[in-house]
Formats: sequence, structure tokens, C-alpha cells
Amino acid sequence: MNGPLVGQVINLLAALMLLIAFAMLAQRRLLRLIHLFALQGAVLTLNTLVVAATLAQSHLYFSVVLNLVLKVIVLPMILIRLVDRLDLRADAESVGNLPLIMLVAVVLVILSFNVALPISELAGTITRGTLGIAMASVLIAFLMMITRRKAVAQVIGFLAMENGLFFAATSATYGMPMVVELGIALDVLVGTFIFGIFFFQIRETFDSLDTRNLESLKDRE
Amino acid sequence: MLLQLIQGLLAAALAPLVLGWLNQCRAWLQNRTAPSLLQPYRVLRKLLRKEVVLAVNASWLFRLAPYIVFACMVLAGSIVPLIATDLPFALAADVIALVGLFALARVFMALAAMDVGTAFGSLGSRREMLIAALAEPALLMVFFTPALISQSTALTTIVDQFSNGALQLYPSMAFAAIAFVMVLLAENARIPVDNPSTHLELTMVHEAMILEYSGRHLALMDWAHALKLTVYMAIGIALFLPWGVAHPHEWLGLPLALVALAAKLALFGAGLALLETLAAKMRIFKVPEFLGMAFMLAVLGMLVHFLVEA
Amino acid sequence: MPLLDLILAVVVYWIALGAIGAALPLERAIHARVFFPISALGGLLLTTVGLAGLGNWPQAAVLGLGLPDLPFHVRVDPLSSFFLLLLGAAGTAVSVFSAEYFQRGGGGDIRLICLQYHVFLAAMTMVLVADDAYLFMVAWETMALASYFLVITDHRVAEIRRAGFIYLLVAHLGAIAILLAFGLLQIGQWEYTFEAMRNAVLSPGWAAAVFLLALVGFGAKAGFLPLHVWLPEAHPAAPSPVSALMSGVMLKTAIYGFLRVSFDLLQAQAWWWGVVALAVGLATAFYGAVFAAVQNDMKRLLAYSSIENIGIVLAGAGLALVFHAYGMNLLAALALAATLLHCLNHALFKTLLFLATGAVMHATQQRSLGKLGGLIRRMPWVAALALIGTLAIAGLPPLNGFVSEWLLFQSFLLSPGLPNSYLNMFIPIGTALLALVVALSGYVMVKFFGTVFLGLPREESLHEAHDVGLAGRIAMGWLALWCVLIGLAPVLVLRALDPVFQQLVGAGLRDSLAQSNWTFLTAVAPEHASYNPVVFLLVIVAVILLGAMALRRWFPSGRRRAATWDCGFGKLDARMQDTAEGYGQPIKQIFQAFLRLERHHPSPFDLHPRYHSRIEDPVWEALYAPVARAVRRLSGIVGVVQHGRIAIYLVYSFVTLLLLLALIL
Amino acid sequence: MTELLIILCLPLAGAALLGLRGERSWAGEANAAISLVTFLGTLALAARVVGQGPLVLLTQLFFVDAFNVFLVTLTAFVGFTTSLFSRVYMRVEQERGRLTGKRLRLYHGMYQMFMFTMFVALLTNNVGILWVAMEAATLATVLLVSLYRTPASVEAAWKYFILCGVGIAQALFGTILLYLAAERVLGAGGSALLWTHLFEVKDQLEPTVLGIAFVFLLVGYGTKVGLVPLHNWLPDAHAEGPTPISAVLSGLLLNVALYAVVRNKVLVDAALGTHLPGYLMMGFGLLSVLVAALFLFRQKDVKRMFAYSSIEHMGIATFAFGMGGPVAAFGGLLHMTAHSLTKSAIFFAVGHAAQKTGTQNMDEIRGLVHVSPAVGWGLMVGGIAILGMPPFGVFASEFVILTTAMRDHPWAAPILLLGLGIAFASVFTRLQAMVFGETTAKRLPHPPAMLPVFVHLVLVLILGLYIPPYLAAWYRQAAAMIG
Repeated sequence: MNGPLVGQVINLLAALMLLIAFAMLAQRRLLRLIHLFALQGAVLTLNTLVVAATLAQSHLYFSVVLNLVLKVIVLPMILIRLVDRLDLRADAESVGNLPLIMLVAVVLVILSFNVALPISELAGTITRGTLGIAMASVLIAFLMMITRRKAVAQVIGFLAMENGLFFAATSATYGMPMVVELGIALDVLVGTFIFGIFFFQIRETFDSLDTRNLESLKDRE
Repeated sequence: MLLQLIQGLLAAALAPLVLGWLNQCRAWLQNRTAPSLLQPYRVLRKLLRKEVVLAVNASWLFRLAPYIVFACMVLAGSIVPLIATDLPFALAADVIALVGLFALARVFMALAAMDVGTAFGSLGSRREMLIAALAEPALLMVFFTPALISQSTALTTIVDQFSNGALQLYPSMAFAAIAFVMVLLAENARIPVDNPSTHLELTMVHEAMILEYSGRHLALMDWAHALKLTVYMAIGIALFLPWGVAHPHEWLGLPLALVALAAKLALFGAGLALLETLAAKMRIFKVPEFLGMAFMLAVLGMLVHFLVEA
Repeated sequence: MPLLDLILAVVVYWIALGAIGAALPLERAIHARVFFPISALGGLLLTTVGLAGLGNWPQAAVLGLGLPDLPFHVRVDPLSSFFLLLLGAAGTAVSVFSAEYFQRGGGGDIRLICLQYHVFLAAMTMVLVADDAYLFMVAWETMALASYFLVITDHRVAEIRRAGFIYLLVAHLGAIAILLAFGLLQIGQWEYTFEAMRNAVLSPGWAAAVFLLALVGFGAKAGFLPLHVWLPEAHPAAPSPVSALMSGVMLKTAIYGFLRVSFDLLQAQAWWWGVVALAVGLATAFYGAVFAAVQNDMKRLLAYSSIENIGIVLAGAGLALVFHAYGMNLLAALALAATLLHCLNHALFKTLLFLATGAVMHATQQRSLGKLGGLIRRMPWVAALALIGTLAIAGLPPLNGFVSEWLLFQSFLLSPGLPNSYLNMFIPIGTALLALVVALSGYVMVKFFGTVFLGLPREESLHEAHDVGLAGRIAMGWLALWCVLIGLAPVLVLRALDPVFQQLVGAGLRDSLAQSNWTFLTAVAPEHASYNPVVFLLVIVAVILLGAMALRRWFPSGRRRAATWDCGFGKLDARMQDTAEGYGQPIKQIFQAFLRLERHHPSPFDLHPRYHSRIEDPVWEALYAPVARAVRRLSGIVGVVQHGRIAIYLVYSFVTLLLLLALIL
Repeated sequence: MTELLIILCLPLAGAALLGLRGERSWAGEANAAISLVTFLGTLALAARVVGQGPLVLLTQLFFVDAFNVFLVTLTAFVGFTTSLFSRVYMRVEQERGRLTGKRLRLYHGMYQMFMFTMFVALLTNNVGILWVAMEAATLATVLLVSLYRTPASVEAAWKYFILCGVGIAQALFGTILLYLAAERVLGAGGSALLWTHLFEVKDQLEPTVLGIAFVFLLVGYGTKVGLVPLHNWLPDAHAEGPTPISAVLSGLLLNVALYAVVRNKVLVDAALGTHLPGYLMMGFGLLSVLVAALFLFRQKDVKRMFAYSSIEHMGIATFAFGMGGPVAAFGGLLHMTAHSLTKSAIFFAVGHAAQKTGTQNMDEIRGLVHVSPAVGWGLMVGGIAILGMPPFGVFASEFVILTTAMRDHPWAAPILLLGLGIAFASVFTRLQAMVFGETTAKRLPHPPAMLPVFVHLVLVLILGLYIPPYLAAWYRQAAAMIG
């Protein structure tokens, strides 16, 4: 595919990433949240594939496979099995006043564009335009973690943030060196396992995954 | 050195006489028949012959104190320029050292009073120390003014400077003189502050301290008290009426100095007696105001010296 | 052997002694009888080194220890050797006394006390020879730390723990102020040796800042007015030999530090520094005297009296600063002579009195004045030596207390020579306040000696009080001897101290003292004022002997013991004497404005009416309580930050990120 | 080269072995033995680096210079002494029934894994691997914080995980931007993230990108260092986790995080030219000192109090490195060493004290000196040292830092001293109440392992009075490189 079309496809995929991020922010039902997360992983992998294919970045193929396996198949499957074991299928949580959060998210997008503007001029990659979007998705994932009360939702926010970061890496510098990428993938995988262990620990001690009862340690009389 | 010895003995001998004269003046002013001038000597002789009765738990301090107090007063007597100014002992102490000497005597008297362990002894010593504590700042300010004028704190220099200098009226010295008299009354337990002849537990200060003494110890204490009064009057005279003291190496000036001294002491004694008959004894906690006023007068004298004379 | 090596040898000797003492598990009696007398030898050596050091040239050296680019610098000059002399004299006496004091109990684990005691002595010596900011700070706070551990030897009592804490806290805050002062003195080249600080040229503003910081920093350790609150708590809490060492010597290291900074490093540039020091000094002296008069605990009384004497020392130093700033160096030397001599005198008689209280507490296990009395018969030696100490501290002529006060009065009386007319008028009023303080100290000491040693014993247990042992007599005798000697031959002492005056103010008293023979102490010139202690003593003794002989020969009369006069109403007992509180009542009455008095009057219907009154230190309410409340409120506000909700923590991280990004772009 | 292998592979092997056999009685001894051998390895490596200067090993994957070799040795030493302490501590915990065999296995396995991640983070030359190692360190310790399964420890572990995870994520973004800037100068491929290359080329890097990168890196690694606005996880994690873990967290993890921040600051400083990174770090440092000091005032739990004291000391070290200049850097390095030695010693003593009195609430710990003089005096002397009282090393470093601050930024010195003053007042009241006074605590059956505590305190005392010449040369070499 010739140059401008590739740029348009990549920008399209980036826009899709941002849309999914907004959707996850607003999603109340847990199960649908996991599906959205898997979708975001898929879009990310697709984007990396396009970049690898069109710009002859051979080492990216390896990370495409890695992402596909990790972020589209393994992690969502682990999360869904966890949700089944913790029988949270029907769990839903009321997100705070949604319009305000959305407004903050929009402001975040604007802010990240302005911050990313000077950087993107410097980046040599043609995908530099999407750096702003990558940063926005990271900050929105951060916002999602702040607004959610359920432990699982916070973990999904954390993983979404990882997705955002990975997307930033591909758009800024065509991905990180292989050793580092492997390390990050390993960390994310182990992290998710440990989150799983935590879910069971929290259930044992608090028999509910609501972080509201995780507020006893404080210094205020 | 001989002259020095004479002055010491003279002061000791003269003291009871001055006290006798003072009592005589007071008697006349209160139109009572006055006791004879030599009555204090007879009292001393009587006491010296009597047997000493010591309290059961009196320690060596109690027995030693009278001697120390008497010795201090004799030393003070020999330092103050009664008849001549170039005496060897005069250099041994300046005005501050004199105040220190009186303080030494007073501390020993207070300690001896507390040694016996009765209420009167500690009551007397507590009040004596209080009065002394409040009197010392005033006394120091009184000495400060003449020291400023004559650039020295040694009594002999002050006397020389005032007596042979031109006759000059110093208003600051007037303030200092009044303050000095008030301090004298306080220090020597005269009427406005303490009644020397009373034995009323509540009011007595000096008497309370020597209540337990008897025989020769009491004699020494009374003699020292009289000597202290004489020395104070002598200091007053040296500071404020210095004329007539024999100048150095002037042998023939001595008899004249003696006569001048006697006259001045008589005058001072009469004045004191007048003051005592006029004033009534004040409450012990009024004494701080009395001495505060003395202090104010002395400070005023010094300020006047700075403003007017310097 | 140059002096410096001797001094460092003594320091190492003491530390080694402490370490061995702590290591060997000997039982108490042997421990005390062996280690403390040996350390007294170190004290003696230090005294001789101090004396020798006064004479010759300053020696400096650099030790291997310390930071790589700021190794320890040590230096002995006349000023530090004078204070070494002071430390040696008092230290020897205290060590000898502790040999006996710690033998029979005295609280706490003897091995720890031995370690901390010797580290304390070594630290004080290092403070006096330190020549750079780092070694000074290390020695300064090690001294504070060692004395803290000594203060809380028997830490089972809550008040002692509280006293120890306040003491170390104020000492630490003082050290922070001193560190700031040194920081300002190096004006930007990271040069922290005293040598560099001496020739550092500071603008008047910074120099004033350094002076005020030094005043606050050393004041916290010496006990100047607003920062003195720890002293009456900490000194009584420590075992008596330690409180003797703290009161006698440690306060003087603070004065040494103050003199070193204001005279040596800053060369006393502005006259108003002196006035500030004078004012604070007089206020401290007055405050100490008044509070001492109303105490009824033996050691608290002595602690407040230490505050009073430190106030007098500071007043003298202030006056010397004023004279030096106006270039009247001879008068500055006179004022400095009064200051240093009073430091030495106070070290001697205060140590003597604290050792006496130690002996009394050991014999009677009583500390409150209300439960003592009549000990002069059971403990004649202690009473006699304490009498010498009492007379000296009250400033009575033949002894050393009077000499330093006489010099101080002379320098005050010479102040009208100052060109500044305000000072000419205000300083004499300061003199009057000083006279009041001296007289009050007489009052306090009569109360102390009277209630403890004289009168009837107020408790039955006092009857089997035993006198102090040989070691105690030697220690107290050594101090009393020094008091008498300095009292009788002040001129010799001042001639020895002349190099110190030359070093600090550039003028000495040598020529003004040389005009008359050694017995006459003269201020500026003989005709101006002179005082001859030898004549005083000789005449008094002569008159006593002659009087006694004359009376025995001419009026021989017997002596009989009989009951004391009881106004005829029956048996006199100990309860009828004045209590310590009663003795302090007039002062409480007159100076009520300065005291925070809480009086509890029994009501007429009480079954067993009890009257008690408590005197508190108003400074505590005025300065310390508000600070503590402010910090508590502040930490309350800050506490809100950590309130448990994870979402809020994430918001903190988020907001910080955004703020920094905004800052960057 | 062989030392590097020992240092890296041994802990990994240890982690595997102890992971499987952790509950056995000899597990504690094995853990200590492995740590000892690793420590000897680090000593050999240090001797080699001091002798021959910086080394680049394993095809540029690992880089050892004066700065990180001193931290590696310190980490290994404190790791070894903590393992000695944890041997006794864990046996007592087991007897009190608070730990099952399975959890002991997890504990010992994760302990060695944590040491491995520390060494990798310190020794790696690749900034990306540095990030991965930090993330792995968080993963290793998070399960240990919730070892006791009490509600509070689970909550602490959860917060620790989420906050550090988010923080580290931002550090990753910072690393990506750094990589972006480096790639423009060093060309694509793996070498752009190697610290040695970055160091040579650090002044040609793009300023604006590095500025933003440093912000992300500072906030990311700052969360791990525990600088104030980002510190919230630290007190909970230290108070609720087992004491050896608190000692290791306080003593080592904070140092390594600060090491990462300083590594990046060196690059960004040269690139930006302005003193901005320094001012940012100084700002964070001062804020940490003041706020932590105020927090100290109202603490009830002893480990929580000393956690806040760690925040305060890390604030001082960050402030020192922020000031820049060889002398300040020297002070910062000395402070990191003295702090980690003293703080770990204090946590050992606190661990024993808590076991003796059965509680961590300071109001119920009384009269330790009577119960067991070793623990009592260890805690008191440790407390005195950490509060910066002179004869000890912490005062030496604070003296250097304060005096340099007075020279370069006089306005900062009073704030620092105010913080130190308040901290002294608040900590000392509780310390004195705990160590002295009447007591009801019973004596423990077997003697506490107080040897590590006194070894640490003697080292800190030596640092306070006399810094050995080769150590001083070592610090100066590292400081010159940082300053």
C-alpha cells in the first residue's frame, strides 16, 4: 500500500483506540468491560501489524505475535475465568456522574495533544501523529482507575494503561528494543497473575471486591 | 600604722557613747528623763560578767557568729576615714567592699539566728535578709553619685576630693543624702523599719535574731550593733560632710579632726533621734515601698548629676 | 610533649577508661572505687595543662578523623586553656567524689554510668579544643547526648524521663541554631575551619545574624532567659556528681562557645550586641534569683541559682562587648576579667554545693528542704565545707565570689565613660539590678544553708545521717581550698589570665595590677578603687582571737546549756521552725508578678486541711506551649492528606503529573 | 566477569530452590548463606571496579561504574544482614503460628527474587531493563506485604500494587520518550537505550522531549522513592508487611529508585542545560522533609513512624542530588549509605520489640531496656543515629548537605532545619517512652539476633567519625560523575 493510504489507516486505527478508551471509561458492566479491553488489544495488534508490514520493521512482527497472544487471548481469558470463579458476571458498578468524567476526559485529550505536539514534530516515524492519541489513551485509562471502585475494574484500567503505553511506543519509535519488550510483556503477565491472587485474598478477607472497605489505614483522627 | 590602731579602738570605744547620746536625745524629745550617757557601757559590762546560757542544740556557728560580726564591724570602723584619710587600711577596701563586709556580718548573724531552730530566729533572719536585699541596690546607687563626681569609689579619695575642693553645691548629692539616710534607717533597724528596743514577736527584726544570745555573746552583738550604727553615720559624714578630717601628714590636725568628728556625730545623732520620734514603725510589707522610694531618689540624684553637673 | 598531645591523650584515656568500665562486669563497689579515682588523675593532668596553656603560644593540629575534605582541626589557645583549667579542676573533684557516691547505690547501672560519665568528660574537652565547625558540632552534641543518658539514669520515674526529653530537645534545637551560625560564617566558600572564619569579612547585617544565632544557640545550652526551662528540670534529675558537672562545667562550655564566636570569630563588631547580651544577662540573673528563692527542692534551688550566675556571666560578657566595640579595650579587659573569673568561681562553688547536696541526699535519702534540718551536728565536715561554698556563692568578701562580683561592679561603675549617653544612664540602673540579684543570692543561700544544716532535724530519719567519707572530704576540700585561694590572691589569678584578655580584647590588666603589691586588687588604678582580701582576713581573725583572749582574761564566766526560749508555752519541736516555703514567702509576696502561682487554700470544713502551692515557670506557658500547640495543629492539617481512599491517592499522582507538565511547557 | 555471574545467577537459583523448599528448618540458613556468597561476589566486583575503573560486560548489557558498584555492595550487605535477622524472626513468627509452611516458601523464594531484581536494576546498562527490573521488584514484594493475610495487610498490599503500578507505568512513558530522543541521535536498533551511549551523547539530545521525559520519569520513579505527593503507599506497606521486608524496602528499594532518578537526571541535566531537574528534585525533597516531619508528630504505630522517617530521609537525599555539585552529591551518597544501614538496624530492633510486646502500638511498648537490654539499647542508639545526632554518620551527611545548601541556596537551609527539628521532637518522645520506663512485657524464649543491629550501628558510627580513604575516593569518583 502506498504512503498516504497507510498513514490514513494508522490514523483510523488510532482514532478507534481512542473511541474504545472512551467506551471503557463509560462502561458499567464488568463483562462488557473485559470484551472492550480485548477489542482494544486487537486494534493495537492490528496497528502494529500494519506498521510492521508497510514500513519493513521486521522485529515488529515478533511483538505483533506477542501482543496478539498476550493482550487479545490470554489476558481476557484469565479475566473472564476469574470473573466466573468470583461469580461477578452480573456485577455492575455505578460510575460517578458520567458527564463530568467525560468532560474531564475531553480536557485530557486536548492537553495530551498540546503536550505531544512538540514531540511529534521530532519523531522520525510517520506514525508520529498518533503519539498524542496514545498519550490521551494512557491518561484516560488513568482517569478510569481513579473513578472505579471495583477492584477488577481498576485492574482492567491498569492493563488499558499498558495498552496505551505500548501504542505510544509503536507510534513514537516503532516499538522498543526486543529485550525490553519481552521484559514488559513478562511483567504484565506476571502482574495479572498476581492481581488474580489478590482478588481471592480480598474476597477471603472482605468477601466483596469493593475498594470502599480498603480504607482503614489512615492518619486522620 | 599606730594611727590606724588608734582609729580602730577609737571607733569601738566611741560606738556605745553615740548610742547613749542617741537614746538621750530620744528621751528628751519624748520628754522622758534620759538615761545617763554612759548607760550603754554599764549594760555591756554587766552582760560581759554574766554567765552564758546556750540553747541545747546550738552549734559552733552560734558561738562563733558574735565574734565574727564584732570583728567585721571593727574592721569597717578602721577603714572608714573617721579622723584621718591616709590610713593604711583605707586602701584595703572601697565602698563596694564595705557593703560586702556588712553583708558578711549580716549573713553570719542570720545563720546564727536560724541555728537555734526557733520560729523567732528564722523569722528575724528572713526579714533581715529581705530588707538587706532591697536596701543594697539603693545603697549602691547612693555611692554611685559621689563616685561619679570624684571618679573613684575609695572613700578616702572621695573625702579628699570633696573636702579640699572648692565649696560647691551638688544637688545630686542632696538626693543621695536623703536616700542614704533612709537606707541607714533600714539597715540599722531604726524606727520606721524596725524598733530596736521592742520584743514584740511580730514586729522585731534585729532583736529576733539575737534573742537566744546571752552573756558575753549578747554583749558583743549589742556592741557590734552600736558600732555598725556609728560606722554608717561615719560613712554618711565622710560622703556628705567631709570637712574637718585631718589631711595626710598633718599631726596637729588630729585633735581638731577629733573635735569635728564628735560635733558631727552629735549633730547626726540628734537628727536621727528627731526622725525616730516623728516616724512610726511601718508594716513589714511596706518596707519594699520605703526602700523603693530610697532607690528612686538615688537614681534621680545620679540622673541629675548627668543632666546638670556632668 | 606539646600541650595538644597531652590533651588528646587525656581524651583518649577517658574514653578508654569508659569503655573498659562498661565492658568489665565488676560489682558496684570495686567499680566505683577503681575507675573514678583514676579518671580524677586525668582531670588533674588537664588542670596542669590548662595552667601551662595560658602561658604559651596557641598550638594547632589536624587529626586524621572527620570528613574527607574537612578533617578534625584542634587548637589550644589561651581562651580554651582557661576553660580546660576550669574543666580539670571541677572534673577532678567530681571524679573523686563519685568514687564514693556511686559506691553505695545512687541508682542506675554502674557500668553504663561509668561509660557515659567518661564520654561526657571527653566530649567537653573536645568542645574546648575544636577548631572547625564539624568537630565542634560533633563534640557539642556528643556532650549533650552523654549528659542526656546520665540525666535519665533511673528512668523509671516519669518526671525524670520528661526532664531528659525536654533537655535533649532544647539542646538539639540550640545545636541547629549554632549550625546555622557557622553556616553563615563561611560566606560561600565551604570553608568551615575557625581559621577561615576569623578572617572572613561579613557585612554588618550577616554578622549581626550570626551573633544572634550564636546567642540563641549557646543560650539554649547555657540557660539564657527564654530557653532556660530545661535546666531546673534536668539538673536535679541527674545523680548529684553529674548535676555538679553539668551545672559547674557544661554551662561554661556554652559560655566558652559564646565568647569564641562573638569575640574571636566576629571580633565584636557592633556595640548593640553587647547591650542585647547585657539585657538578656541581667534578665536571666534576676529571673534565676527570684525563682531560686521560692524553691523548696534542694537541687532545683541550686539549678535556678546556676541560671542566675550564668546571667551575671552573660551580663559581664555583654559589657565587655560594649567596651570592646567602642575601642575602650582596658575596660573591656576588666569586664572580661570579671566574666572569666566568675565562670571559674561558679564552677568551683556550684560544684562544691552540688557535691554537698549529693552527700546529704546519700545520707538522708531526702531531697526536699521541708524534710531536712539540723545536719550540722550529724555531718560536721559537709556542713563546714558547704558553709565555705555558701559564703562564696553569696559573694561575701574574703572568698572568691566577692572578687568577681567586685570586678563586675567596678566595670559597671566605669561605664559612664562610654560615649553613648543613653548607655551612660541605663547601665548604672543595670548595676542596681545586679546589686539586687547579688543580695537575693545571699538570701537564697542563707535559706539553703539554714534549712538544710541548721535548726532542729525535721525528720526522725535524719538522726542516723552519717558524715561523708574520705573521698568526699578530699573532693570538697579541694574545691573549698580553690575558693579560698582565689578569694585571697585574685591578683595572681588575673596575672595568669592576662594572655586570654590580650587574645580576646587586645588589652590586659597586667600594668594596672602591677602598680601595687600582689595583695591589692585594683580595678583601673589604685586611687580609683582597691580591695585587699588579705587585710580583711587578717584583721577579722586578729580581732576574734584578741577579743576571745581578752574576754577570757578579764570577764571569765562559765557556760551552761539550757532549753531554748519558748515564750513559756511548753515543748518546742521541729515543726515550729520556719519551713523552706515560709522562708521564701516574702520574696513570693513581693515578686508575685513574675511567678505563676497556684495556691490551694483548705476550706474551713476540711477534715484534714492541707495547704499546698505550686510555682510554675511562666515562660513555659508563654513560649513552649504555643509552639507545641502550633505544631500539633499543623500536623493535624497535614494528617488529612493520608486518609485511606485509594482513588484520592491516584488523584494526587495525577495532579502532580499535570502540574509538572504545565510547569515544563 | 565471573563475579557478575555469581551476583546475578545465585539469587535466581536461590529463589528457585527456596521457592520449593522454603518451609524447611534450614531454609533460613540457606537464605543467609546465599546472601553471604552474593555479598562476597559484590566485594570482589567492587575491588575490581575500584582497581580498573568502569566495566561494560555481557555485550554492553551490564555496566558497572563507581556509582552503582557502591550501591550494589551496600544492597548485598544489607540483604545479607537482613537474612540473618529474618532467620530468627521468621522462626519466632512460625512458633506464634502467624505463618504456614506455604507462606514461608513464598517468603524465602520472593526474598531472593527481590535481591535478584535489585542487582539487575543496579547493574543493567539498558534503561528499559532498569524499568523492567523495578517493575519486577514491585511484583516480588507485593505478595510479601500481604503475607499475614490481615485485612490491613491486604489493603496495604493492594494500595502498594496499584499506586506503584501506575507510577511505574508513567516511568515507562518517560523511558519511551527518552528512547525517542536517543534514537534521533544514536540511530535505531538496540543501542539507543544503553546508558553508556546516552552518557556520551547526552548534550546533543533534544531538550523539550527530555524535559517531558524527565517529568514522567521523576513522577514514576518518585512514587517508588516515596516523595511526598506520591508517598501514600509507603507507610502502609512498611507497617503491615513482615519486618524483614520493611527493612529491605526501606533500606534498599528506596535507594535503587533514587539511583534510577539520579541516572536520568545526569542525562537530562546535560541536555537541558538549565538547572530545572535540580530545582524539581529540590522542591520534592523539601516538601517531603517538611510534610514527613509533620506526619511523624501524630503516629501511633512504630513501623509507620519509621516509614515516615524514611520518607523524610529520602527527601533529604533527593534534595542533595537536586542541588548538584560534587560536594552535595558526596553528601547524598553518604546519606543514602548511612540511612539504609541505620534504618535497617532500627527495623531489626523494632521487629524484636514488636515480637516481645506482641504489639506495634507505641503506647503499649514500654521499658524495653528492662526486658532485654540489647533490643532496648539497639533501638535507642539506632533512633539517636537516624535523628542525626552527631557521632553517627547520618549527622555527617546532613552536615555536608546543610552546609552546601547554606552556600548555594541559603533559603533552603532553615526549612530543612525546621523539618529536622520537628522530626527530632516527635520521634524522640516516643522513642524514649518505648525504651525507658516501667514495663509489663515478658521475656522471649530465645535470645534476639541483635548482632546485625550492632554491626550496622558500629559502621554508621565509624562513618560519622572517620571515613576510610578508599571509601572517600569511591564516593568522590561517583560524585564527580553525578555532579
